Amino acid sequence: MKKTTFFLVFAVLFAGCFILSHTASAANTIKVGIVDTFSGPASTYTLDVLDGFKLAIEKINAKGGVLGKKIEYTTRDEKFKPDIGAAMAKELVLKENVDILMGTINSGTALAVSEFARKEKIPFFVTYSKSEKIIGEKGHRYVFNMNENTEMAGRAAAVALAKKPFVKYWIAGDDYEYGHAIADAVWNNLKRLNPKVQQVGQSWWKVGEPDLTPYITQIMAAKPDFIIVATGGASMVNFQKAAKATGLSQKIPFYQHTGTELGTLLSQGKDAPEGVYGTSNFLFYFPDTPANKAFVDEFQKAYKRYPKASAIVGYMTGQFIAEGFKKAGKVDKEAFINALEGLKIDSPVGPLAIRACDHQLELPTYFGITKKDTKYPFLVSTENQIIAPKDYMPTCEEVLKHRKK
Amino acid sequence: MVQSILGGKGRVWGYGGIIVLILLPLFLPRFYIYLTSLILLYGLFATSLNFALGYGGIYQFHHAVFYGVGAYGAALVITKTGLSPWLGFIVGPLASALLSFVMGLICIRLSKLYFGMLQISLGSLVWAVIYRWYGLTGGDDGIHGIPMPDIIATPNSAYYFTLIVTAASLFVIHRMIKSPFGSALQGVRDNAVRSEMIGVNVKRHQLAALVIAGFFAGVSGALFVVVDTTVFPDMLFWTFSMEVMIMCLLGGWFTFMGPMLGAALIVLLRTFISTFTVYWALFLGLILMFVIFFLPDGVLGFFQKKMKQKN
Amino acid sequence: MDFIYSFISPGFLSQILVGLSRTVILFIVASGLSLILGVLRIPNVFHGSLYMIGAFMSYTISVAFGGGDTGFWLALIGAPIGVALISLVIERGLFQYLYEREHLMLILFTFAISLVFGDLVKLVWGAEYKSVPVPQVFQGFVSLFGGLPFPKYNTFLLFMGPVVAFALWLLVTKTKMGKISQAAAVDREMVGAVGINVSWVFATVFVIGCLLAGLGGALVAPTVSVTLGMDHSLIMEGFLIVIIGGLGNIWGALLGALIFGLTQSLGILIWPQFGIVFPYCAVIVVLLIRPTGLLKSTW
Amino acid sequence: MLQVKALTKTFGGFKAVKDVDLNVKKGEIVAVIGPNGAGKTTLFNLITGILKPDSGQVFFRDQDITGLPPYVICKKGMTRSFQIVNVFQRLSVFENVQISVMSREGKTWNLFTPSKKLLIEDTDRILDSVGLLGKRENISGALSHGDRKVLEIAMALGGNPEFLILDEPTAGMAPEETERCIELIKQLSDKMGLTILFCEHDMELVFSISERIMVMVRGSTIIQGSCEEVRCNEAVQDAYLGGSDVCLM
Repeated sequence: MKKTTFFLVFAVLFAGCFILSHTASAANTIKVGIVDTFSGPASTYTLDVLDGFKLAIEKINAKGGVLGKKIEYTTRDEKFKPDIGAAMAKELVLKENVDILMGTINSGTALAVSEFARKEKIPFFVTYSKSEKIIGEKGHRYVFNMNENTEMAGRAAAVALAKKPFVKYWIAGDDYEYGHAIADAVWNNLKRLNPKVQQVGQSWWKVGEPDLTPYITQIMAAKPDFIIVATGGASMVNFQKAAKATGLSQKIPFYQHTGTELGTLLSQGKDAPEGVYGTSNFLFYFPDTPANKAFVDEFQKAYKRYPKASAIVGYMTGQFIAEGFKKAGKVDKEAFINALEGLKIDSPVGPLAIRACDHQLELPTYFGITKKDTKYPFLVSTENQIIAPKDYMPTCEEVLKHRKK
Repeated sequence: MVQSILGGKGRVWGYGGIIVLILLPLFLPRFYIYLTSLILLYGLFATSLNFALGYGGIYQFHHAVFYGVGAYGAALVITKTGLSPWLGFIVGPLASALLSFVMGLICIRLSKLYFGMLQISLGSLVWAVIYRWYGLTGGDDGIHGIPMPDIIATPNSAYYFTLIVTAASLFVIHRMIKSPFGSALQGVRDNAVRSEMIGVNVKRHQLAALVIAGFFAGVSGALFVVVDTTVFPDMLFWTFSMEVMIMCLLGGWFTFMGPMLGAALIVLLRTFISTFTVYWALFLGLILMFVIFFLPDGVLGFFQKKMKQKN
Repeated sequence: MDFIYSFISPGFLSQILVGLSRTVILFIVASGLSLILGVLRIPNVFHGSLYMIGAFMSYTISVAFGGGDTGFWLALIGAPIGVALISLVIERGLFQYLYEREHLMLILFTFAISLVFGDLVKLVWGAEYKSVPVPQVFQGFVSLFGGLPFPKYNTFLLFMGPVVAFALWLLVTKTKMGKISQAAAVDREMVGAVGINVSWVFATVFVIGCLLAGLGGALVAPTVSVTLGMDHSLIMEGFLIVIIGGLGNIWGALLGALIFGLTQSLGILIWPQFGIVFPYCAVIVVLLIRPTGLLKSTW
Repeated sequence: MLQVKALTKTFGGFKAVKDVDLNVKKGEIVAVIGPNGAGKTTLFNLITGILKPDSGQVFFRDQDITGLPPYVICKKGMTRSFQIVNVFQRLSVFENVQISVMSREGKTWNLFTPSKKLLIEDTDRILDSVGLLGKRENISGALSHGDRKVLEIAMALGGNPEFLILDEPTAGMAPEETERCIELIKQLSDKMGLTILFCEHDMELVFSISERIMVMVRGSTIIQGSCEEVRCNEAVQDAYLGGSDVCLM
């Protein structure tokens, strides 16, 4: 008898699967499937991507959508695990029939999903992973990178740092792909632009290392002129806190990509160290243009907080999806991709385009230094210097030579 | 005796199940074929763990290492050498078995929790090597788009390949459990001192069990490469080992098909809970707590017990 | 050359001090873990979650009192107590029915709780990074030999380590509670037989162990960004420390934490790129030489 | 057959066994008696290789077996049962004994032949000889205490030993079960010609079946000799039997 019960349980489970699978959507929408890490330390960035994206498509849908269709989205939390992320992307495409994939902050997942997108010919917008492999070595027709990658960030920083008088450099960072990639990109380009610089040492700590003081005292003992700090996520803050506590920030200047960004500075309040060099691709207070202001106001109204750099990535992705379909004139993935190549839109940070050759978004970088500001309960980036895409983006040839034939 | 496959009519159920699985691609949409492939290979992975854990009583805490090494072994042979991918599917599991042997040699003299902990630290070192050996393993990004031989490149053929390999592996594992070696191993699990006293070399049997478990974990890792064409260092992270233990526990770790059932439950739960909430880990945790509390023998173990009481 | 230089540099001593302050956090967390392991035989995987919750609570309390010095001190007391209350609920509600289960079950059960806590923390505190300000007294740094800076807060940590160790020593050896729990660790039937309510002894030990996790979280909060996921990195280290020290031995936890903290900070000095592998190698070496840990295990 | 010379074992300062000598000849039944904590079980553990002695030697059939691992000693023809029931809880009675038989036959490395086809007769014969054949398919964890104790002996017999060590074979048994057990031990000695070394608290049992007795107190041997010698020894009476009348019985 119990066997029957057992069988019934299974039958119900499978029936459940079927019912769920056949509730697939009505055809009158454009469906976007978002796979991203919505938990753990990364979610502080990814939730802004999501909210930025929501803001953009709500605006579009309020005006009647694109080509008479509304844009819909559905999210999956991959918990920073590529195998789960890949399975979820498959589920979104094969079961939910999404037209477009979007995500993720995890490079491993982004690359896995990108591979799947290539096979399935589904456009995939990479929203906060910074691996240069996405459009480089592993690039293909269906993948688009919507934010800066490590090579771009490194070049932008190198452009600004090459003009500084520092000679003896120390390199430190999180010991994972992103850390090394950022550090290498900054250092190689800096060396190219300013052959006088020399490296006096390196230190790497494991991702999630809570207390960075031992590394900092070791660096201070070596007395370099400048430190390139290649950290990501929570260790951005950990490093700044340790730098403040040890007085490093007053003695030796250092650079962190996104070090001047709200995501890093917000939680520290007024306690963040001043004088940190950093690059960022979006600052809600700079440049002080009407477009930027309008976006920030909308975002603040909707979510009661200031947008971080990741918010703009989500927002622009929404804009590009809408504009792409508008230009294509029909809901056809190939036409959509053709339309996106070279497409220019007016974004909060000015006019932006997706480069046709490698599907990389061309966006400006702001180089600045942290400082207290009476207007805000946290530090802001000052002495901002705009580094335009043409000054720092790797050329098409440089990117495409990585791709396998 | 631990009942083999669902009690006395096990064989009928087994054949029935295999026929259903063979026919599945005829009526299931592609996504479910993919999902079933995943369930099969996770199930094989969990069964291999259960061979050491449920039948051998060895606290194999970091089994994912062997799964990952099998996958990386296959992936590296395919991408870095010009050799046949089929060779990769053999090299991967063999590499796992070898690693399992070496780690087993080091750990085997410790018992229970100490064994598990030393294994976790050694496994973490293997993980660290794969995680940071960028040149070879691609670091934390992993290796993607591993080319497969044409014959197993489509979802359906990958599914059939997984099905055949899984079924064959399960058959072999089942055979081993029912063999004198399997009996002796279960004796060791229930009482190591007693086993020694009737002339069984406990450590050597445990070591052999570890190597076998490692080998089949490697097989399932290689299958993952077939199904997903990617590998990541996360496959070797300790939390994944925990998840696999959960599969064994959920299904019933003193039953043969329990781990497979557990794998199916976990994969299905994860897939369908995550479609309506991002808090799927929360639900998974709650379900797990429930199972440990009320069904300590797992779902299958529970039903088997009920069945036995009926008879 | 670099190698020799690094040893004679003044950095060496300051590196040891910094390593010691890391040791303090590790010790406080690991001693709680060890206490629970020794007496209750529970390998408590959600100990890391409690540490994380301690840090988040300390943030909440500190913000509630204006983020100043009072906030910090209240948080230092309040957060561990909050964590202790949570653990009391869990122990009375769940664990007291599970003591007889196999270790494996308990590990997986605690792992399940850690999954639940991971998501609950996100539900309660959100995904934003949190930061607890360092109190006024401990801001800045003191200069050591050769002018190398040492954060003042770390000196506070160095002070807290011995305080906690001493308190634990008192608790374990001088109180009736401690003696009973020591006896229960060795032979729980016997203690039950002489008419002591073992159940409540266990509950108390569990709560004290968890309180230590919360204290660790509250102490570490001002030096790091308080984020989701800070539990994962810690719990593994905690377990390894307990293992090399000897299961259930609090002094073993101290020794293990020392080895862990020092090999790490000195490893950085010797070989910066691979500083992080030193503690793991230390664990393997210790276990190869002394398979059941350095000090006597209560198991 | 078995010679123990000056065996000593210390646990953290406590001398559990000190300078114990023991001689067992082929075919004998020898009992070791002594109060709780006298070191009887420790002695057995030392002889069978579960513990390694600090000093002293153990000879079995004139071979030095000191410090050899238990499974090697077992292969040499010496095996034992345990005081606390030590059976394979989750396996059936049949399987418990079968493993023992398979181990003797060196079959435990056979990975592919199904166990259920192997050594059935041998196993059944042993089960029959101890009277457990009727409970062959029962899960051993669910047996009565007495049955489990008997199963212990059956498992030991699976190794086809010449020398059997029994650690309190009747402890915790009901009177009629004890009866059965005594019969069994006598049979093992008479019919199968086994040499048996055992320890026991039940004096009735000890004096009824053993040929020689060794008395241990606090880790040392007080006396070794025939039943009468032991019974009349004053030291034994003081330490253990507690009354001089016993001698006259």
